[in-house]
Amino acid sequence: MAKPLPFEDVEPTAERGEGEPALLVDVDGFEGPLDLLLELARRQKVDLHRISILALAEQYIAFIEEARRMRLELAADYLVMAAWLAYLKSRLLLPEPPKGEEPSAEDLATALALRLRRLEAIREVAQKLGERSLLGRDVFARGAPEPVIVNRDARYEASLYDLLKAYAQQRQVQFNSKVSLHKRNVWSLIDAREALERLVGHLSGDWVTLDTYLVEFMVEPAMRPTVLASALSATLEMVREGKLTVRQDEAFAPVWVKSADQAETGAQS
Amino acid sequence: MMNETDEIEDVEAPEETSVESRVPDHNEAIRIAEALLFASAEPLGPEELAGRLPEGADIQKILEDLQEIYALRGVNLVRVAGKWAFRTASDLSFVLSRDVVEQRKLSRAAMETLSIIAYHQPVTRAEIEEIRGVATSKGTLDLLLETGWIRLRGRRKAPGRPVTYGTSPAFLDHFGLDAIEDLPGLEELKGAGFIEGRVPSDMSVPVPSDAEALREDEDPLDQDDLFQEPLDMHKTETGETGEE
Amino acid sequence: MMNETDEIEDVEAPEETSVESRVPDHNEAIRIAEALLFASAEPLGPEELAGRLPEGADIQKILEDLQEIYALRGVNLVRVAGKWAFRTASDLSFVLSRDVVEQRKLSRAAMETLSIIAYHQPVTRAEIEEIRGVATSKGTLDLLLETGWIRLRGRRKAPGRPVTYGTSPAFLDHFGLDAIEDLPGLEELKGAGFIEGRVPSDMSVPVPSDAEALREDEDPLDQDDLFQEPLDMHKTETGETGEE
Repeated sequence: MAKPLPFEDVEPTAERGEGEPALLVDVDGFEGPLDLLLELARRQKVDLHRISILALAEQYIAFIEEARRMRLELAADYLVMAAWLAYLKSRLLLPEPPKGEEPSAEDLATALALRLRRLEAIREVAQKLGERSLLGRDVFARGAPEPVIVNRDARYEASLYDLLKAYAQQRQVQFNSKVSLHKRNVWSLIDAREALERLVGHLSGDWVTLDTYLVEFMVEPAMRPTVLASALSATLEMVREGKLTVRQDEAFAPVWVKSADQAETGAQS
Repeated sequence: MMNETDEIEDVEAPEETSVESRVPDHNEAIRIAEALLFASAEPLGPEELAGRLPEGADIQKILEDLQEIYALRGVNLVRVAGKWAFRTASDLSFVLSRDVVEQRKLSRAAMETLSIIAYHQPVTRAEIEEIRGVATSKGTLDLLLETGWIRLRGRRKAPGRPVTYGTSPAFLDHFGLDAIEDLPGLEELKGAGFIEGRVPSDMSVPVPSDAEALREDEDPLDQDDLFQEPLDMHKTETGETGEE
Repeated sequence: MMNETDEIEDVEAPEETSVESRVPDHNEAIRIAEALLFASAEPLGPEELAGRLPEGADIQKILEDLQEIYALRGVNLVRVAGKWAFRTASDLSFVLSRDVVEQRKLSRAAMETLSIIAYHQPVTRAEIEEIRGVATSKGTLDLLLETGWIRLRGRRKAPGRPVTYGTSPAFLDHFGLDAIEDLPGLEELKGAGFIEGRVPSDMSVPVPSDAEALREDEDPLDQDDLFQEPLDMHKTETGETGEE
């Protein structure tokens, strides 16, 4: 059975001429058993209307036997057709039994002949179709189409709501950022470090709460967080350097500091 | 105010279009149609043309005139798939085919399958196989779908709900057919009884039919089908679906 | 050949040359050239055509004849870069273009910029940036100019003479405002829930003004400014300019 290659790059497999016995076993050239039958029928050189199905069946069976003798691989459907034709042949040769459920041998033969004619007919129109002036083979479309230019005119959409929301949001962000910029007075880490180093100079080994010392730097109440945060950071740093000792008795309790024992009191002040 | 709106209806009336007065417009309309058709590689339908032509242009006449003007030229105006297109004259294929980059020829099996689909549509794979007496490889149908010449139509209302195949407008275009009824040898096939309408004859549905509308015995495709065959889909619909 | 080229000037004179004998071939050659030019994706040069035309065809004459045949048609044979191609007649270019109106939403950046222009006009780009806290891209202002909602007003009497922006009547029209003063003020914005939380007492929303007349601190635009904004221009004129 021919491999169903969708496209063939070569010319269709050799036209099967008559009287070339070698072709008789060239199963590869056929598109299935029906195609083979049609080819055999054509060789009877009679109108398909008057074909002898009996003769055709015998030829087909002979063909298949020859092919098998030559140990050609045959697709199952060729064998199925051979078996069916053998059955049809026997029924055609034997006297018809009285009318039963099954269709008569004559009916079966006629149906087969009809199928062959139908296949032949579609083959003919397929050929006619292929012989038409095909686009891209015989006739050609515009080679350089000039596409319709689409001028996109953007019409922008925006609602008053969107406009007001956009404005209000920006202004609100602006208010907020301005508020903090104006009011925030930051006590930087450097400030804190300097102040603490001065403090260490005054300490004489006694524990002092950090808060009491820091009060003077809290110029306004709002500065308390920044002063505390920076002072604590600076304190911890100085503890790490061994200049201060720090202690807190419990969470949220005042933080006590004193100069470390071996502290060199730094000549900063 | 209200009673003055009557005027609106009369606005279009004055143009009685006696042909005489129309001539210059007609020539201009011909030129426009000519430019549109000439510029396009794809066939254009009368509706598409109408949208671009001056109001009230006689499209039928314009197309007839254009067809006549070009009848003997190296480029002809032809009707394909119910639309119009300029195509090189078919008798000149000998000069032009040299350009063709290794045109791949459909195999006999594919050509037969395509013909069966064309003449027997809507048709199922089993019916194709019945006619050819051999199994149809998936590859053949896939390839035909890829050419854009066939399409999945729907599903037959029958056990197993097999998919039905039919041809597309691209098929008509490629084979230079105006309508599916123009298939060569169609009448002979019908006459010989080889094309049996599965639809009762009183329904006057033409056999074969490549109409968009499904037949009585067809169901629409399932949602899944649309994704199984992206190749087919993006031929018929504009993008969206078959894109991965 | 050379001394016969004089003919070119009286192309229309009844062809006296031994045309008679040449006619059938010449017409056929014209048809072939016509088909070749139609189907070719690229313009064709005389040599390329010569390779396809019947031996001894007078290419020059063929092209001249073709050009004449198509001179008044909707499609013309034109010479491009020494080669030949069919092109839609230039007076019909309009049929090959279509206007599509696309609805687009303004980006957030554009919306913010627009709102600042609306409230703070006349306002310079630097002032807009100060309020938004980010740089405003040229694209955003161009786009707003394209919408037709903002306009260049003048130039601020200040170092660098920056351009001042304001809104146009189209802005009022689009946002359904009777006058720019109808834009809600701070209290109204708060009342409507656009602004939440505390608002510092020293902050306010300006009362905008889109009056035609320039303000004290504005100079008229320079002559050049009017041509700097092609986007704005082709709103008012019909196409032509903005084509690339």
